[in-house]
Amino acid sequence: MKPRFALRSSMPWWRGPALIAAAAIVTFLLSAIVIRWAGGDPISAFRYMFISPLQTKFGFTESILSATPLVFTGAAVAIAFRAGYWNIGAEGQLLAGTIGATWIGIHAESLPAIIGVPLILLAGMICGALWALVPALLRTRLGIDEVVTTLLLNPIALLIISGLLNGPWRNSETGFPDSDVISKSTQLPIIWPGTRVHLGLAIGVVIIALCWWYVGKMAGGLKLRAVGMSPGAARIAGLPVERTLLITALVSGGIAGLGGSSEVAGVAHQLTTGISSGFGYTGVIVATLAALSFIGSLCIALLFGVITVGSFSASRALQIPSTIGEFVQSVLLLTVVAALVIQKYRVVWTRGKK
Amino acid sequence: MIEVTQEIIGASLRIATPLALAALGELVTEKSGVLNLGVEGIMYGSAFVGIATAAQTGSLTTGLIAALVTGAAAGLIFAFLTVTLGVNQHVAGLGLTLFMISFSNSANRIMFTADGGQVSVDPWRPFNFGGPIFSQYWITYATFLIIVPLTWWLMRRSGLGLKIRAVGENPEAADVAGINVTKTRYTAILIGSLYMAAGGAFITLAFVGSFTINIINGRGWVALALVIFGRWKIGRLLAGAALFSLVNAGQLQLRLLPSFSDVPFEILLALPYLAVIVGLAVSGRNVPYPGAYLKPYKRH
Amino acid sequence: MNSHEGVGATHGGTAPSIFLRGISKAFGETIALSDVSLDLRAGEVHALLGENGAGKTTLMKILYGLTQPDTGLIEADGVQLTINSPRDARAAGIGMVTQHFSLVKNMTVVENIALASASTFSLDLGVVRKEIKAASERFGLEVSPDAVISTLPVALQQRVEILKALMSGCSYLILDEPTAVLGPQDIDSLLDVIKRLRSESGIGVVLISHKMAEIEQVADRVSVLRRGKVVSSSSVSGISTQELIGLMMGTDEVAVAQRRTSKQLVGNPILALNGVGVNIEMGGLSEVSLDVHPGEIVGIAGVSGNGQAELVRVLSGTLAIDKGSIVVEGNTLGKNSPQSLMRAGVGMLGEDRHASAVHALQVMENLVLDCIDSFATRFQLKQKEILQHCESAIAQFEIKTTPKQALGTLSGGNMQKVLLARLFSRKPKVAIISQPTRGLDVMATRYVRSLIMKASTEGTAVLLVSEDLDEVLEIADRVAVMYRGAVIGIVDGSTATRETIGQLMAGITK
Amino acid sequence: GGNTGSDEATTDTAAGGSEVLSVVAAYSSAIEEPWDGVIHEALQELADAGEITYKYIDKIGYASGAFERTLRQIAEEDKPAIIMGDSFGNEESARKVALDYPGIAFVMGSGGGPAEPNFSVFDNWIHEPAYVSGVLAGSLTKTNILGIVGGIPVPEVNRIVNAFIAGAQSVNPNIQAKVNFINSWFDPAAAKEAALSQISAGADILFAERAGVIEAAAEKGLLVFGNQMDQKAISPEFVVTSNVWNMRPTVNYILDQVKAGSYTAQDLKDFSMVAKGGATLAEINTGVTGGVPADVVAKAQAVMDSIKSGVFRVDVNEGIPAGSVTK
Ligand SMILES: Nc1ncnc2c1ncn2[C@@H]1O[C@H](COP(=O)(O)OP(=O)(O)OP(=O)(O)O)[C@@H](O)[C@H]1O
Ligand SMILES: Nc1ncnc2c1ncn2[C@@H]1O[C@H](COP(=O)(O)OP(=O)(O)OP(=O)(O)O)[C@@H](O)[C@H]1O
Ligand SMILES: [Mg+2]
Ligand SMILES: [Mg+2]
Repeated sequence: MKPRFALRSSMPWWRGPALIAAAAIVTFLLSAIVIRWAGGDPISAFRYMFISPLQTKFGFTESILSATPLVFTGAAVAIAFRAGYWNIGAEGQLLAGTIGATWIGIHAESLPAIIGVPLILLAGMICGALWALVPALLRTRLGIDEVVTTLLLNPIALLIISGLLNGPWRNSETGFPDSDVISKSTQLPIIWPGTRVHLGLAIGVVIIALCWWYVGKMAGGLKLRAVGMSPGAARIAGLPVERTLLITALVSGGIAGLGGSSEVAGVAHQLTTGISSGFGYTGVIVATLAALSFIGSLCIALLFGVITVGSFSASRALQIPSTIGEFVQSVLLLTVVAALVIQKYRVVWTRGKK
Repeated sequence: MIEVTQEIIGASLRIATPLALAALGELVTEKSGVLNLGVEGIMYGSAFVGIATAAQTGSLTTGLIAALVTGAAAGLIFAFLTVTLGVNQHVAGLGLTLFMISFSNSANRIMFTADGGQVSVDPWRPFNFGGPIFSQYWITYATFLIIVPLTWWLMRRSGLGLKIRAVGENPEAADVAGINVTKTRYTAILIGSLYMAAGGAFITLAFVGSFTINIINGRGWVALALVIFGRWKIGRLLAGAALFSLVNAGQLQLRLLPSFSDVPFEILLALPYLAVIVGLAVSGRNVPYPGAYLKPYKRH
Repeated sequence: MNSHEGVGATHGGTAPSIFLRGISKAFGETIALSDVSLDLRAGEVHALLGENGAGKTTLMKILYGLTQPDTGLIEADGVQLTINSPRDARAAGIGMVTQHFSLVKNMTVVENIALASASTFSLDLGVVRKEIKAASERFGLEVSPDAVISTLPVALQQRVEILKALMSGCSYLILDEPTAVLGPQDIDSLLDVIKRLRSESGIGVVLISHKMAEIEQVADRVSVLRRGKVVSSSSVSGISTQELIGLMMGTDEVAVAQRRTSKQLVGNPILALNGVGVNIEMGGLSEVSLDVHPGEIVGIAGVSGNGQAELVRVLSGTLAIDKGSIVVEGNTLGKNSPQSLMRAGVGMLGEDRHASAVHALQVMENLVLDCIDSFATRFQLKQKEILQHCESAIAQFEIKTTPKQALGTLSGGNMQKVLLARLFSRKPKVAIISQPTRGLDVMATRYVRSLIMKASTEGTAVLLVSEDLDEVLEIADRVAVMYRGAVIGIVDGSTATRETIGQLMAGITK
Repeated sequence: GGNTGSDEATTDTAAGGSEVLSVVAAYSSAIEEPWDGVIHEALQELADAGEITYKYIDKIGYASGAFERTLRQIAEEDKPAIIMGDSFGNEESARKVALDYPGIAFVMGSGGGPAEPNFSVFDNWIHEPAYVSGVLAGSLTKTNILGIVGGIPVPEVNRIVNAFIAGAQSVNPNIQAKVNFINSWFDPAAAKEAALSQISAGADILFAERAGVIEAAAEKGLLVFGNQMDQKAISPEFVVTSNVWNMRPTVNYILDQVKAGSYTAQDLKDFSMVAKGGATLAEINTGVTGGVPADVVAKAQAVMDSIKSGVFRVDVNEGIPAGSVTK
């Protein structure tokens, strides 16, 4: 007897949740081994990771704060992928955005906030789009694959930050390679008093809504989807394939760059080389896990925010290595995507060869 | 001048070794139509397990075997997810990378560094056959003298290679021809993962002799880029690896020259990446992706 | 089951060699096959007939191990076969040439054929090359072993497919719509090959086709599938074409296209090609001059590979011209880009419907793909209008679909109707239509042809490129024959015959 | 794991006397990174000896305000007497949190100054032993070329590297120093490759600011100087000595202050310098291949003594060293 996967024709409503639960159990069992090995208690570790961030206002707002950059990169990746433009460079574009934002932030001493805030956002967006421009032109003009170019521009963006921080933007007070704190007038206002949740989140949600509207409801979005699904057929239907790709790439870069602004102006208030903990790469996971849906990306980003906050709590409370939090995340990621696929199939046992 | 040139060539062979291994592994995998973004993680996990085992057993060979077994295990997980289940390859690959790195870092902490230690071994030493160019580790020799031609033979001249290319281009056609698509893709992923594992193990067991977090530091991503740069051709891939490594070795020497010593070092560090992008822009357009790239195959 | 003879009964002394018994298969909600039984015999050509979506391909995929049946079994010479994969089928002596070829496009002929037999390590292409030579001679299927598949014309690709199957030593060969993609000459030679395989090598052939003439020409027996059931199985000599069509369609009414009398050409041509030349490596166009008047259907005939494809590409704007000019409504186009042609009112139906269809998008979205902006405000698509537009198109063109269904899930005929609806609803001044009925069943074919005629009656100028000579003769007002990249002659459609056109196609001018 | 002492034990911060204080450390980087590793080691030793309870969290990073969140959680939930850590790159948030919890002593590795009422700063001021290492290196080199591989050119790295070069040039004005940065705290392969390039450019003595360099020296049979911790164990034949940072004086001082209830914000720099034992030169390893001549050892000892006694002050130079430095 050999197992074979066959597409199931109907799906009982409980299968999805049941399989997700199974994924959670597998994750728990696997993680429990490592957590035990590190001397921690698996059950409380899980409580810290997944439940306690949602139990307090502090935990919750910190979770959405952590999710904020992922909202931007998730949207940036999703819109590019929807158009069939494989932008693996959201990381670099976000970093470019932080550069633009910082430049405004440290030079805009005497502006009123009403000008300073839009300016710093705009600067990040423009820089992100510019960072996306070269790979996009190479792709649309010369047919050069964007995966390599966007990917390799990521470390270069980080090196530019490093160069700026070791050079002209070195902290004038400490001499440490992090920039001066940006001027108050360019810092994003807090939108939830008493917490650190800032305007960046609201902008991220608006971006998600705009993307959702544009891609799903507007003429340009239909063109974008057609180009992404079948560029050949789109070209035959007279759609401007190259222009669509170019514009989408720039929009994607701009959104990622805006995410950079949001980080600099919203939380960090200064530029450091560690400003992004791989938000661009995580954005790829966020968007693909959400099957490139925007609303889905928003939810997944929030989930990632919760887990990020939770795993630090678990690590601190139980004195287990903080990397175990990442370990649990990775196992959960793999088991959940497996479960989502498995639920579509049923296993059929077939007779083997005689 | 000649000496410096020789030094640069010698250094680039070293730098290129893990890159070439990982990139060749990725090439074999991608030729079967599967993108393995787990390359960074497989290198990382193998580098760790390799040295951890070598340190515990006192045998570098055992360490290498453990590294390869780790690579194979990771490859199997990845193959199960992407080939058997048909999970999105981007997610599975990135997830695998996260998994391998976080596991290695956790294990490293628990086993070695929690109280200030570090795992290290007396690594393999380079042979010295005269001159900097020929002073290389056995893995480097094995890579360029055995693995490269072997891989070329595998892909161009063996039945398995033909099958791998066929399932990567048109799995339906391969299936109709009686080829077991699943088995072929598993095989390609496994071979690829073993190469990646060897690349990771090279760094800890031969080149450095110790493990610190971040040991791979993005070399897997570079390997990934080299495959596309090489347009899935071994010759071009090696040319890309050579370009990257030569510029890398060259920039190290460049900074030491008095006339370059005030150039911000970041510019020099960015050169290898720029070189690959420029190389691509000058030479490569319309990338011939394998026909079934990223597409799971399932019969009805 | 309304079979003319009991399944499993002996027939003319030849023992039936493969039985399919009680095969059922459902895809989700769709029941593709229900309780189908069929018998195949060595040395016999068995034709399978049925509308699009009747289940022919599914049945054969099951026999070849590409699809697993839900129930049913397969027997050979009284022994039950387990066919879980093509590998099993090949071992049982069954070979198949699939409807959409199963060749690895950027590999060579030898590599493709070696695939089937390759073991892990040894791969001696030299040996395979020799075997190909031998087999080519034996079966009369000439191919050059080192050509890359994608550079071969369709007929040759098909030859490779057949060779591949034969070289695996099959005694049964399934051909799924092999003639759909071929021009008349190639069809004739394929039918010859089939006859030889049957009589000289004793191979049992399953031939799926929508063309009655072919079936009458080569088949020994014919089975008709309708909506997943075998409704008839009999010897070809014992049943008439009309009967077959009746069986296929059931009670459905069959629209028959009425041949029009060629009309007088009035006014100026709406589309004119003046000495258009294209230089490309292979083929190209030389000095093509042609005009089409409003309300006229100009057919382009020719042996495939004589410039028809290039002509279509020129008129779709994807191949730049090097010489000459294109004039639409008296205005010379500066550059033949897709946009400029569309703006001038030239519409297209490409030869490969799958290449023009965005499979994952809905039918209604595909229907407006070429005029999205006119269905949108600044801020959003006018969903209601698109839906109305789609519904009226579905009604007007009799498309079996709902507006929100993904286009990729439609049958070939319905997909083609959607694309025609998209083309005609823009009211193009000129419609370039290429291979419109390829792979469609009898009814869909007739319907599509009547649509084209209707459009032309309403004033659209149609340039019809088709490899199906009957189609051209049936509906074209004038027929232009292409030979080596040039228009070698133009004849009047009402007086043209297969013979006159055949001569031109062979390059013979009086 | 680093779980020591009673889990939930919280100590009344205001109390004095000899009772056990609780310390929680928050490290931006990982404890595998030597800078944080030194602090961790000192606290772990004290915890093992039962003098404090100690918890830590590392690899917090610099992104999305994680550091501020962690500090607040520590302050709210663990309520320790002392929070230690490194606030480089997280300066603004660390200071903000400290202001909100005046009852807790915030003792942070920082490039800035102390802040009232409770924010003290420290740093690794091991430029003095680095200078002495330089003296040794300058005396031992035959090619007059020294190779130095650093991680990221932050001030604390720069001043060590610059002091090493200055020490070497003080005994040998012909010294040429070759300096590479790998722009990462961890990439031993890159560091080793950089060191090898320096060796090929003539360097015969190396300074291993980062991991990977000692390995290069060992492979080529050259002498090498370690950093942060005594790194002799990695390669006893080739590591001459190491510039050692010792956090115990700093920690002891803080513990005393807190216990005595007299803690105030201050710059703890002095406790990480030679005079107070916070910076030392590891015992000179005369057993290295080729040995270290007695007069060279004596010379180094003399410089060390004059630093200790305050007679000699090593200049602090935090500029980024060029790739090739000559006098
Ligand atoms: N993979 C599939 N998934 C879902 N439905 C399918 C699939 N393949 C076939 N079907 C359905 O099964 C039925 C039979 O299809 P099949 O391809 O066998 O028809 P056919 O007779 O070969 O048609 P044609 O003449 O167009 O080639 C159709 O209704 C079709 O919608
Ligand atoms: N994955 C699928 N999901 C749903 N239906 C499918 C799928 N694949 C095929 N089908 C159905 O199978 C039927 C037959 O498929 P087939 O490829 O034979 O198309 P066709 O009607 O012959 O058209 P064409 O000749 O243009 O390919 C179609 O009606 C289509 O609806
Ligand atoms: Mg079919
Ligand atoms: Mg069909």
